[in-house]
Amino acid sequence: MTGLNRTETVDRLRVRLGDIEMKNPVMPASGCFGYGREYAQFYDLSKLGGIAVKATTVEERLGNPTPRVAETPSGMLNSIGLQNPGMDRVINEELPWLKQFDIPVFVNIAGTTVEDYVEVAEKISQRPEVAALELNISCPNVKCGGISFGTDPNVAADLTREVKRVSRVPVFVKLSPNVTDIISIAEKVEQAGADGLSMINTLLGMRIDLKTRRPVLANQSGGLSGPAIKPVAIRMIWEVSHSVKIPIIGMGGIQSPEDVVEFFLAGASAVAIGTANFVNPYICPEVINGLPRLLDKLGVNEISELTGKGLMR
Amino acid sequence: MTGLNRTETVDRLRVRLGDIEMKNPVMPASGCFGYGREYAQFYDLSKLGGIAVKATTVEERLGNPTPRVAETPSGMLNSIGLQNPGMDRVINEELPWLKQFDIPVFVNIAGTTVEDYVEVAEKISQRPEVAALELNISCPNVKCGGISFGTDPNVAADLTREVKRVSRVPVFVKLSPNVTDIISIAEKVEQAGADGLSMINTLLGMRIDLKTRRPVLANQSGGLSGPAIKPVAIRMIWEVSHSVKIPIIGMGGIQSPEDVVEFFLAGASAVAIGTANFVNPYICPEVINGLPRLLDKLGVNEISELTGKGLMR
Amino acid sequence: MSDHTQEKRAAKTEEMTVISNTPVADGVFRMQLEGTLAENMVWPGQFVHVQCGPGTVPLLRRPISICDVDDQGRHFTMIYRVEGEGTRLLSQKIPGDTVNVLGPLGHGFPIEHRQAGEHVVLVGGGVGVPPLYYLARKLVQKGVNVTSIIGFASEAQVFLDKELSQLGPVYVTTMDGSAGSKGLVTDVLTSGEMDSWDALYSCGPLPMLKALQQLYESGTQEAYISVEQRMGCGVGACLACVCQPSPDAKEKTGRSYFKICSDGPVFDLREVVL
Amino acid sequence: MSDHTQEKRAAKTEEMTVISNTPVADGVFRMQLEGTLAENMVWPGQFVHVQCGPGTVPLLRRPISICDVDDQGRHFTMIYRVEGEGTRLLSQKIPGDTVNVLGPLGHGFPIEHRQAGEHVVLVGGGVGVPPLYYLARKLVQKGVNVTSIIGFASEAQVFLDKELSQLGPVYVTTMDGSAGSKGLVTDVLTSGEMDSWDALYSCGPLPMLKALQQLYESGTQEAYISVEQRMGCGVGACLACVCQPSPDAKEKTGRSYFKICSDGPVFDLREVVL
Ligand SMILES: Cc1cc2nc3c(=O)[nH]c(=O)nc-3n(C[C@H](O)[C@H](O)[C@H](O)COP(=O)(O)OP(=O)(O)OC[C@H]3O[C@@H](n4cnc5c(N)ncnc54)[C@H](O)[C@@H]3O)c2cc1C
Ligand SMILES: Cc1cc2nc3c(=O)[nH]c(=O)nc-3n(C[C@H](O)[C@H](O)[C@H](O)COP(=O)(O)OP(=O)(O)OC[C@H]3O[C@@H](n4cnc5c(N)ncnc54)[C@H](O)[C@@H]3O)c2cc1C
Ligand SMILES: Cc1cc2nc3c(=O)[nH]c(=O)nc-3n(C[C@H](O)[C@H](O)[C@H](O)COP(=O)(O)O)c2cc1C
Ligand SMILES: Cc1cc2nc3c(=O)[nH]c(=O)nc-3n(C[C@H](O)[C@H](O)[C@H](O)COP(=O)(O)O)c2cc1C
Ligand code: FES
Ligand code: FES
Repeated sequence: MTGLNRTETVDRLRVRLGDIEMKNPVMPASGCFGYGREYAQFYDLSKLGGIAVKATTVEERLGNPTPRVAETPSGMLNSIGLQNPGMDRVINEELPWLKQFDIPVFVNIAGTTVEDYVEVAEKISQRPEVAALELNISCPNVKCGGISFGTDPNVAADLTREVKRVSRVPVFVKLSPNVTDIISIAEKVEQAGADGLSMINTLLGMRIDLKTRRPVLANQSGGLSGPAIKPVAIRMIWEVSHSVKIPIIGMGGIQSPEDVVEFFLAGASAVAIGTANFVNPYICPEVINGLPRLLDKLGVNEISELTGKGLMR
Repeated sequence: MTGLNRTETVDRLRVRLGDIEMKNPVMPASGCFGYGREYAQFYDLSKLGGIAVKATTVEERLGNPTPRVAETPSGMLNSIGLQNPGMDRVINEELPWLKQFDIPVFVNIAGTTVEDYVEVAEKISQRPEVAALELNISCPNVKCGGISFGTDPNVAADLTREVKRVSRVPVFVKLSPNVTDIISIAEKVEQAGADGLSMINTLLGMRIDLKTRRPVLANQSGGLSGPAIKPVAIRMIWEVSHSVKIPIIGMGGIQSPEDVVEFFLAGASAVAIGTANFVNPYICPEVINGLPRLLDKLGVNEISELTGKGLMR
Repeated sequence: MSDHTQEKRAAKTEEMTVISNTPVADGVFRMQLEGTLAENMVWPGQFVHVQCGPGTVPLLRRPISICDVDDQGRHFTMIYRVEGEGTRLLSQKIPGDTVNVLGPLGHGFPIEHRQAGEHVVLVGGGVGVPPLYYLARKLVQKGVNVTSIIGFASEAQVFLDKELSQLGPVYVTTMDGSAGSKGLVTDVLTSGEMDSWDALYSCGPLPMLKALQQLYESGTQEAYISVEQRMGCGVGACLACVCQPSPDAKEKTGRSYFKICSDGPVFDLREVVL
Repeated sequence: MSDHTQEKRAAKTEEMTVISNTPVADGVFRMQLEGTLAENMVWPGQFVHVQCGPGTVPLLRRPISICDVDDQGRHFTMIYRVEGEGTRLLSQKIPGDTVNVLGPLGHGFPIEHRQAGEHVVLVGGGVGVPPLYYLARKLVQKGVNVTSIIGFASEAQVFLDKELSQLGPVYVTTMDGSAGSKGLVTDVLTSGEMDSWDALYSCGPLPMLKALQQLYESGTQEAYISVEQRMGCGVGACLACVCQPSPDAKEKTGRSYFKICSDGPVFDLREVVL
């Protein structure tokens, strides 16, 4: 390839999420890539369009008991919980290391009270390495009887507003799919100032072992991810993208360049790949490398042209 | 096998759904088996534990435009709509034919207003061939802006109450999984007099064709069924069975005797098989025939012992 | 949905054994499968519903037409184009592998009323050509004269032309003129070079069937078309594959819809709205 | 998580070719795989993460221990029991098929500090025995004397006993006494018939590891165990496979958890809470 062609290839994949520029639309999804160190042994992380790191909380969390994963048809369940070393260690040990790759870092933040979220958001968003916060609203809200922040439009909007107030970087709200009406949650969150949306988080699922008669996961139920949930993600992104103006990072079962384009047509402006990293540690660069050829096949010059270009029937 | 053994085998699979006796726990799911005629060419339908027939409405319905099905990883989408010949022809042409098999017939009923449902329920439930009604509450409620009856606990409960008022047979309410809180819907519906629950109906999903850039389904989105949704079904049945006392017919991706037992442990008292009929027209009798051996392996005498015997971890 | 009665033998499932599976054109494969099911495949125009992989991906079966059956009814042939995941998996099968087949399904081409000496035109496009081959063989066995008009995108896609030419005259058309005459199958029909015919049987892509309808709908010549639609069950139970009857057919049959898998795939040309 | 440094070569993925795949005991298979990855498998006790099928069912890889590597580093062996869908699919592979392997992964048994003439006991149970074979070979190469104690359910499940006996004395135990002595591997350890040893290395089911911990935790003898847990990524990114450090280890390492896939699977016996 000549230098000229190479530049063109790079440009074709460039996307913008509001003020955030990404040289390609593919990043690993939160919780599926640690803080990047493990996958750095397989390839140069600067190839990525961005990186979403594991949910970060005020204090260290040890997560749920094991077993924490189970296999389902074309999917997996996880009940990792919010295990992470706490924001101070993330700030001191992980973020500086990530700086070398010069890619936008999305820090997924979590908590059990609004105050928790605000504290993490304030502190993390001051770090120069951080491009955006990803607000994980699927967490149980201890002040509301443990019901997830993400299931009530007003609760989700209030949380968004408070976090926006303190954040120095754009805030993407990561929506839970386990809701009756994702559109109204998205709309409220947009009104509350969210700069973008990430969707979808995992569906709630469960498996029971026939021999022990107990749930396979020690936590009983867990989050369903992987190709099995892709049609649900596509439907929700399609619906939401027709109702909000803020950009959407799409995720849920992506494992090929074709999947990426399907998410773009549904309304995504960038994508995240989760579970597929476990199947193929090279999946992110492979998908990125495969995109230009697919765009050629589809007669499309720049991938950003495809966002929301799915047509009604 | 001696006659004696055969009798024992039959008894081992017997289940009760309230007053309804089934000689085994397996029936085809509504919409996946027509009114039985097509599958009668493959085997004797009297082998089934029961049969759930396609949604029936007051008038004939022609359903949605085609294409109506799409493939997804370990699942499928359908947007058949409520196509059916209307209650009068069901009563005159289909139910009398089903009588010969002497198995409980569950008539799935649907409508767009409470009055619709009541009219179908009243008329259908008078037929001696009908063992129970299965109330499909996933339909859009035209009087409430098209939002499905199944997404609001009170709307679902009101509908249940009205249908119960006129029905001469037990009423099973078929719950939609596309809700934030399925427990409260189940509880309300139980309080409103439901004799049982069927769960789960399909998850809402979508696929987009990369070439045409349009949804694969003419109706844009459709219902996701098949193995992909099994973990969601197990989770919901587990949750609901810990909150209600009425029996549950479990469904969602069942394709083996092992799946049946998993649904029982989660809380089901019988099961329905949908999508798997399309893959293997003999799936229902094959699963039924495979159950005794599995029970042996698990050291269980009667399958009914397993309902709700999943243990907490 | 034709009035003509025809022998329709029982459908069942069978793990059939692959005898051969070889490319016959660009991206198009011919697979021969052995098993007892073949002896039930007596009616040309029927199809089989094929499980392409062992697990749940792909989940659904794929409908493929019966292209030929040997005279002893021991094996049958299907010809398929690699479109997506299902047909891709099929193309990887090697002799000795098994494929789970459900069939024979549907109503085929009505031919029991055909008389020796009649002239029949078969009009096929792309992977719509395969069922016409078995049809041609059956017609020739009855002493019917058969002319085939088969269209493809370009030369690399052409197949079954030689086999059909052993049964009667064959006109090949390609979109780019790289083989046969340039143009569409309907160009041949309207060119005037065709002898007059007693009946037309067709299978091919929707635009081709629509063009045929436009040509002949208002006339009275006997004509049948085989229609495609995405399918679920393939046996008439799920209502995935419905199509609309023409006003006439609606009145005549009292039917508000047809199921392509079980009422079709073959319909009278004037019977369905495409 | 041992203090000992050991050569750990890079992990990557490779489509490796099946050289052989044959049963070695009831429901247990030995598979030999060829590819360049083998030359990185220099540390006994590491594992590979194996894709068992081509599609998305099963979705996740399966962790399997490295049982042996040929001296040229051209192929390696794994021995696995058919448990569920993944291992069932593996068992159907035939020579010439490929298997996508990710590895070598994890921290193996620390042996670089072992001295010639030392006496080491290897304690294995069921499909925990395989990694001990490669370990035994490496130890014997260093001049270390190796005694193996391996336990199985019954005679039909016994494997690797002959291979291990070429490297040193082997005690076989079975639960039902159908082969070797009746009882558990720990019975042999506590029977008094064992010579004194300098270190113990073990891999096997959780109850076995727990019994070993109970026997030796309070002592000072060098002992290592290889621990199993359900895994996601296998490389330390997803936190599926965590286990808790013992209070001592927590203090010493400052770690609040270990990842079995990347900190282990081999740990100091006194380092983890089982
Ligand atoms: C009655 C009938 C007979 C057919 N006979 C032949 C034949 O002889 N040779 C041949 O090559 N093709 C034939 N087809 C088309 C063939 O069924 C599709 O090409 C095939 O299903 C594509 O599957 P896939 O997994 O490769 O593609 P994908 O696009 O991945 O399939 C996705 C889904 O769409 C369905 N689908 C895609 N295209 C079609 C289509 N054109 N018609 C129906 N369903 C479709 C598939 O069955 C599957 O459910 C026939 C179709 C019908 C309805
Ligand atoms: C480090 C390590 C090394 C291992 N080495 C061997 C070996 O050399 N030989 C051997 O036979 N087995 C070994 N195992 C166990 C082996 O991984 C499981 O038997 C296998 O994953 C079962 O997969 P399945 O699809 O057949 O069973 P299923 O029960 O269908 O698997 C379902 C899911 O559970 C996981 N799982 C089930 N059992 C286990 C288990 N015991 N440990 C971890 N995950 C499990 C699977 O990986 C899969 O994700 C090892 C496990 C670990 C963690
Ligand atoms: C093991 C695992 C851990 C995850 N942890 C988080 C998390 O900490 N925060 C979060 O917002 N999402 C988390 N997710 C959800 C993913 O980021 C993603 O939304 C989801 O898995 C769907 O994408 P996929 O199908 O590509 O995996 C996790 C998913 C998995 C499988
Ligand atoms: C083609 C199709 C048609 C269906 N039609 C109906 C229907 O009319 N009424 C209803 O309550 N459920 C209907 N369902 C849902 C099924 O009864 C069942 O709840 C669902 O498919 C989950 O089971 P499965 O995964 O075994 O298919 C339909 C499902 C399919 C696939
Ligand atoms: S495919 Fe099911 S009715 Fe035709
Ligand atoms: S399996 Fe992912 S961290 Fe160990």
